[in-house]
Amino acid sequence: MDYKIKDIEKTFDGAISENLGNNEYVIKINDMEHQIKILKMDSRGIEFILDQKYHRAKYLENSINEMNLIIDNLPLTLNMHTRLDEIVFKNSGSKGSSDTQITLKSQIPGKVVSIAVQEGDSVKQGDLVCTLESMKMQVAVKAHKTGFIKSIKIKIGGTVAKNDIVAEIE
Amino acid sequence: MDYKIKDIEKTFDGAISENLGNNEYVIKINDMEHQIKILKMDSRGIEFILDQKYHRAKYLENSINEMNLIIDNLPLTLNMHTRLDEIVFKNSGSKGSSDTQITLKSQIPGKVVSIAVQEGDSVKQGDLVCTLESMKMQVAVKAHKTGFIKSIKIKIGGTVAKNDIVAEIE
Amino acid sequence: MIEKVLIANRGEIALRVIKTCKALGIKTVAVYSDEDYNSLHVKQATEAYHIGEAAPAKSYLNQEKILETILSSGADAIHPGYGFLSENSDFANKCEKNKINFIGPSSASMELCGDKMQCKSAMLKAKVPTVPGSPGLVKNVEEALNIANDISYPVLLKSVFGGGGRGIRLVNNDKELREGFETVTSESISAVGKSAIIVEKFLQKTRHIEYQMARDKHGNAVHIFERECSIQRRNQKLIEQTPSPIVDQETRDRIGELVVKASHAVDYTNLGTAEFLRADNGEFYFIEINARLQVEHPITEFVSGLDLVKLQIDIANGEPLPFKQKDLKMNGYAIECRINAEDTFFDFAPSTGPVPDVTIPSGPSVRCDTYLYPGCTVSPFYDSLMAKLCTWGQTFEESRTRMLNALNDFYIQGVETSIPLYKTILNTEEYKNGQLTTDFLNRYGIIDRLKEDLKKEKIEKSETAIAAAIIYSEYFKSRVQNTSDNSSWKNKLS
Amino acid sequence: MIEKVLIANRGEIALRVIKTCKALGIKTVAVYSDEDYNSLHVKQATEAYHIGEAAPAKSYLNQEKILETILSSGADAIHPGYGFLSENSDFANKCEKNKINFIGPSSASMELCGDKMQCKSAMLKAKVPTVPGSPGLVKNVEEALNIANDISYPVLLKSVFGGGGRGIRLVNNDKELREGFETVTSESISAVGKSAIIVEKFLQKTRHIEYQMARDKHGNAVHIFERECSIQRRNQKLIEQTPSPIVDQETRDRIGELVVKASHAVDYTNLGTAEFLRADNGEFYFIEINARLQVEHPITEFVSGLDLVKLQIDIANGEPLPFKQKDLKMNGYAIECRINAEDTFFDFAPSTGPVPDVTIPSGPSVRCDTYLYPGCTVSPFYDSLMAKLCTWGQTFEESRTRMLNALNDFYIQGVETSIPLYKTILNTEEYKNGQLTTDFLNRYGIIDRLKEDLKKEKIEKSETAIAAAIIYSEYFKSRVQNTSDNSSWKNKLS
Repeated sequence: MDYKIKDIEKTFDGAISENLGNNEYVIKINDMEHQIKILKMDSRGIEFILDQKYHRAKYLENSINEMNLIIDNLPLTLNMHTRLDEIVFKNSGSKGSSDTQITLKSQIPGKVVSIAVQEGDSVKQGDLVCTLESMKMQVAVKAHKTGFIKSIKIKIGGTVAKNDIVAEIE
Repeated sequence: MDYKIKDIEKTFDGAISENLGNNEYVIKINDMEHQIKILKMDSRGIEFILDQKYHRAKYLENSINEMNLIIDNLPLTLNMHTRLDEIVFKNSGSKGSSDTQITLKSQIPGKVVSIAVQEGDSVKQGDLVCTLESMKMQVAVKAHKTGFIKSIKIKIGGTVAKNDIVAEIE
Repeated sequence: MIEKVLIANRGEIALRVIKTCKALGIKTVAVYSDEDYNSLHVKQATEAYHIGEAAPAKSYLNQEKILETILSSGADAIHPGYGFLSENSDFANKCEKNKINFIGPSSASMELCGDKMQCKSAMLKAKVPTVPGSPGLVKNVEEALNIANDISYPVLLKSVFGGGGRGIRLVNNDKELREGFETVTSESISAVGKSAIIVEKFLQKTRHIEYQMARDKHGNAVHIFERECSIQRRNQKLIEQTPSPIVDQETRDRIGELVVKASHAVDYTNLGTAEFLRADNGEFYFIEINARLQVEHPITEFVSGLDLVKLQIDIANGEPLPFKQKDLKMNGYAIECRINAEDTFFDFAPSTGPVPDVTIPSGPSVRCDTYLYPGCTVSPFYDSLMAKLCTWGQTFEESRTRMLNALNDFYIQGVETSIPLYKTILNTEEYKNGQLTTDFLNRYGIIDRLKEDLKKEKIEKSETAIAAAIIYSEYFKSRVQNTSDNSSWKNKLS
Repeated sequence: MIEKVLIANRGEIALRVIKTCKALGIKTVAVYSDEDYNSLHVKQATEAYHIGEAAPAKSYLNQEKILETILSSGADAIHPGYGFLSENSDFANKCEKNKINFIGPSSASMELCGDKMQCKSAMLKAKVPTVPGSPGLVKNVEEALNIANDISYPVLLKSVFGGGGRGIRLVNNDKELREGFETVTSESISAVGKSAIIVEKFLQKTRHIEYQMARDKHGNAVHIFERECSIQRRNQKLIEQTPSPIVDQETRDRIGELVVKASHAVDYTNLGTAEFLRADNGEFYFIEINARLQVEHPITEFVSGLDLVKLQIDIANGEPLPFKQKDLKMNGYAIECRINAEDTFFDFAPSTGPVPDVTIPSGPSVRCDTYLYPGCTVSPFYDSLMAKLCTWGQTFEESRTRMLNALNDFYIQGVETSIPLYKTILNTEEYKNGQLTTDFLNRYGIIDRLKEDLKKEKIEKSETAIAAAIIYSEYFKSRVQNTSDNSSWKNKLS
């Protein structure tokens, strides 16, 4: 995945390259290998030892392509291409479901941040239906097929569980 | 309600005597009135101003008749007669339900600490069926009628929601 | 003897006063506004009384309500802290009338100190040098010209009704003075309907140096050394230190004697501060007396070993000063950084809101006076000072490096702070060499250097940030993906 | 010059060393066991290396692993802290062989200090008084009788292989000595297969007074005043203070000179402590040298203004002491309370487990060195010292009241602590008057007084507790009741 840090020019390419077990991983950043040990992790932050040095990161409000972090005590903004929305899309009913399935389900639990359609609207497969916030990430839920919105089962500010029906598309 | 503090002789009688609104109450302890303002409260503790003096209390593990508190920085154990189990019992189906109702429901959400009966056991109204832990309090769930245990719907360590069926008594 | 003190303040200074009172066995009464229910001063005082709405005028400045609370709580004394009612001579007078021991100077002395013109003439009488200029208001432009030529250009023309940069003009010669006189007059008239102008020598490359003074009710006075407070923004102090890098023992004693004279000249009692401008030629000019405990008193406590709040209470109790000037010895070096909730890059605009997480620095010879705790809120209703971070060292370098460490350890989530600015300042050669002036920030282009430093820090942390982002993305994906999906991330992070 | 230090320790002392290194720009290498992944010393060091399992023998005492880590991390020096390997002369020797700068005395000097018999004879040679008794092992009961009569009864018979109260006997006359000699011999033989007995004068009502000493690699030595550490339990210090209430300047200088002699006698380098027993008649007897930084060093830092860890590093770098004896001036009064995780009422048994919440005291002249943070764990694998709480004051009374306040503010949830005990001790007249002895706790019935104090505190807090319980019960009931049920509580609490 590609990363860019706001205010500095360089871009970074990074990924996990090996799982050593016991919460230890090898990650590769711009072809350099680093060892990382995760001490503690949840959706709000992470504590880890990177190449023998302890760090903590807090995750603030993030969207799919922008991440706001506090690294140790320093706030940073990262831009990245995660393709997370594609993964969500792929899992939202577009895959494995026949074209006759009308329910669009949420693949993540989250809070409804915005709804992009109204009942009666016609949508194409891949169109944005709503945006959910989960673990401080904003994630788009996209139409799993082309049709029109028969009903919307969510409201702004409400929460949805995994597999809850977001809308019906006919 | 009567209270006794471990290691000191005196007993105390205390109750709320007036709600002044805005999170302020008048409480009576041994016939003396005190004004209390609640600043913050949840199941783990409370912060309040009592007669113009700030205090915080933490609630540790409690049972119906024993409460372990940390008042400011001082740990204390209180014994009391809360009759909480009676309230729970009254609300567990014994009241307003016809004798033909077989389901015994939980009136509180909680974790199942122990189960006192087995399927097939005969029970009298008021017999202990199981003990739940909720908000650090242990609460007895008692048979709402006399009969035999047709089925038990809970298991030790599991959680029950309010109105979940605990057992069926026929 | 004072037994119960009402503290008519909030924030860190209320906590500071509570701390000493507790150690002395004196009961404390806190007051609080709607905004401060969950503030630490409410929690730590012996008693706490609600006094009104968030706006200071409706609570911390509400004289009647505060007097009423003193009487109903049974407090026998009041500590005003700084700001709010601390230099309000009307309020001090009301306390006197109600036989409440006001921990500070008498209302008469406070009034005299508050009137800059009267105070200046009292100083001139006592032979304490003030900034050269007209002894009082100038009647006309001719008088202004005479004085300007006497004290030599550049000079400032100031309307006594001005303030905040308005009704003030820098002039370099007779021609500019004639023009400026008219402008200042008309600006002042258009703003407040009247004009009254004074002429003052314009001092360049000045330092702000002040002296802690203490005078008891029996007329004994001492100074407790100087503090250099030259590093400022918009005439507000940011970093203070003691000793000043340019004050040697001879100067300390010489100006200190003037300070004692100044305290006599206004019949000052209790603790106060005499402020001076020090010109580049080494001359000291008295500017004003702050008739209260100063924000920056902890650095004086560090080098004197004194508890200045205790000293205030002792003096208020009528006790004589427990030491003479010669007993006071300066020990080591201390620095204070005022940790403000403000955005350095947005003209120091206040930054307020909830503070979900805080780490307060500590360690040998580190002191942090603060109202912050995890979960607290920085209110927009009150001033932006969140914490006073002070360090001491046997040498200046020791206090400086301790301060840098403490600044690095200080973490305040949720609001912008002046911490990064101070790290940049403390690392400059100019600061290390003691080249301090009141225009330090502009003179040395500090804001630009701060930007560079922050960029450098981001570059240093970039790999760590990328690592954290990678782990987060994988973790997030692992939550989003179907459990039936056998993607590669699963083998990586599970 | 030392540029990177591995700290072969954990807990508060590792943090203490990191703090100074950071200020000096020296990189730090932390080591940690399985038990310490989430410890603060791991988080604050420049680098951190895992060295093994929780048991000290498998990690912090694992010499090979630590040496390996020094070499692989590129550290050029090691700071041993206290405990663990700090007084292990074999390990110090290995460091020397590997050209690693061991921040402490040479292995040879450490070995000499560690051998009590050899150390004692070195002191006798240097005319430093030791506890009267046999100059070495006694050959038989007759020699013991002669010595006992020389130094006069009561005396102690001690097996040099004993320890922890075993192989030691107090005897009051010839008859008891004859009996005791046999018992100690047989106890020792049954325990370790051999016996070697010394005779020592038994001192009553003794105080434990120690001196901080510093000696550089060029043979310059000073003492940095005394610390009185008489308040102990099971021969372990609980509360320390400086100055000692019974040491005047003449005594300080006189014993201080002996300390300097003692440091020369064992060719000591770096910082160490010379421990003395002070008998009720005013005589001081050397007992041993602690060849390391002491737990209680912060109180010496408070009154001397020195950073003792910095001084250790400077000496290790071969620098000469930067001051002479006459330059050292004692300033004020300092107290340390060792905050242990232990149950006072259960024979001081360790109390371990998770600490969900902590409030660490702070304030003017309060210093708290601790590894605690909310969410940390007190491990059963290591010693019970959680924090060193120190206060300073211009007077003893000021340091004492500051300590009481700090103890009141200190909140540690989840484990039993020695905090209540210290509050009781600091409030006794005996402590206030400086009537300190090593048997202070028993002599003055402190545990019973503590029980009374706790009962009093419970009575004071009882109404508050009842109020909290009432609110909780109502809150709980409101959650349990059916929403349709219109009970009275609803109007009360909703």
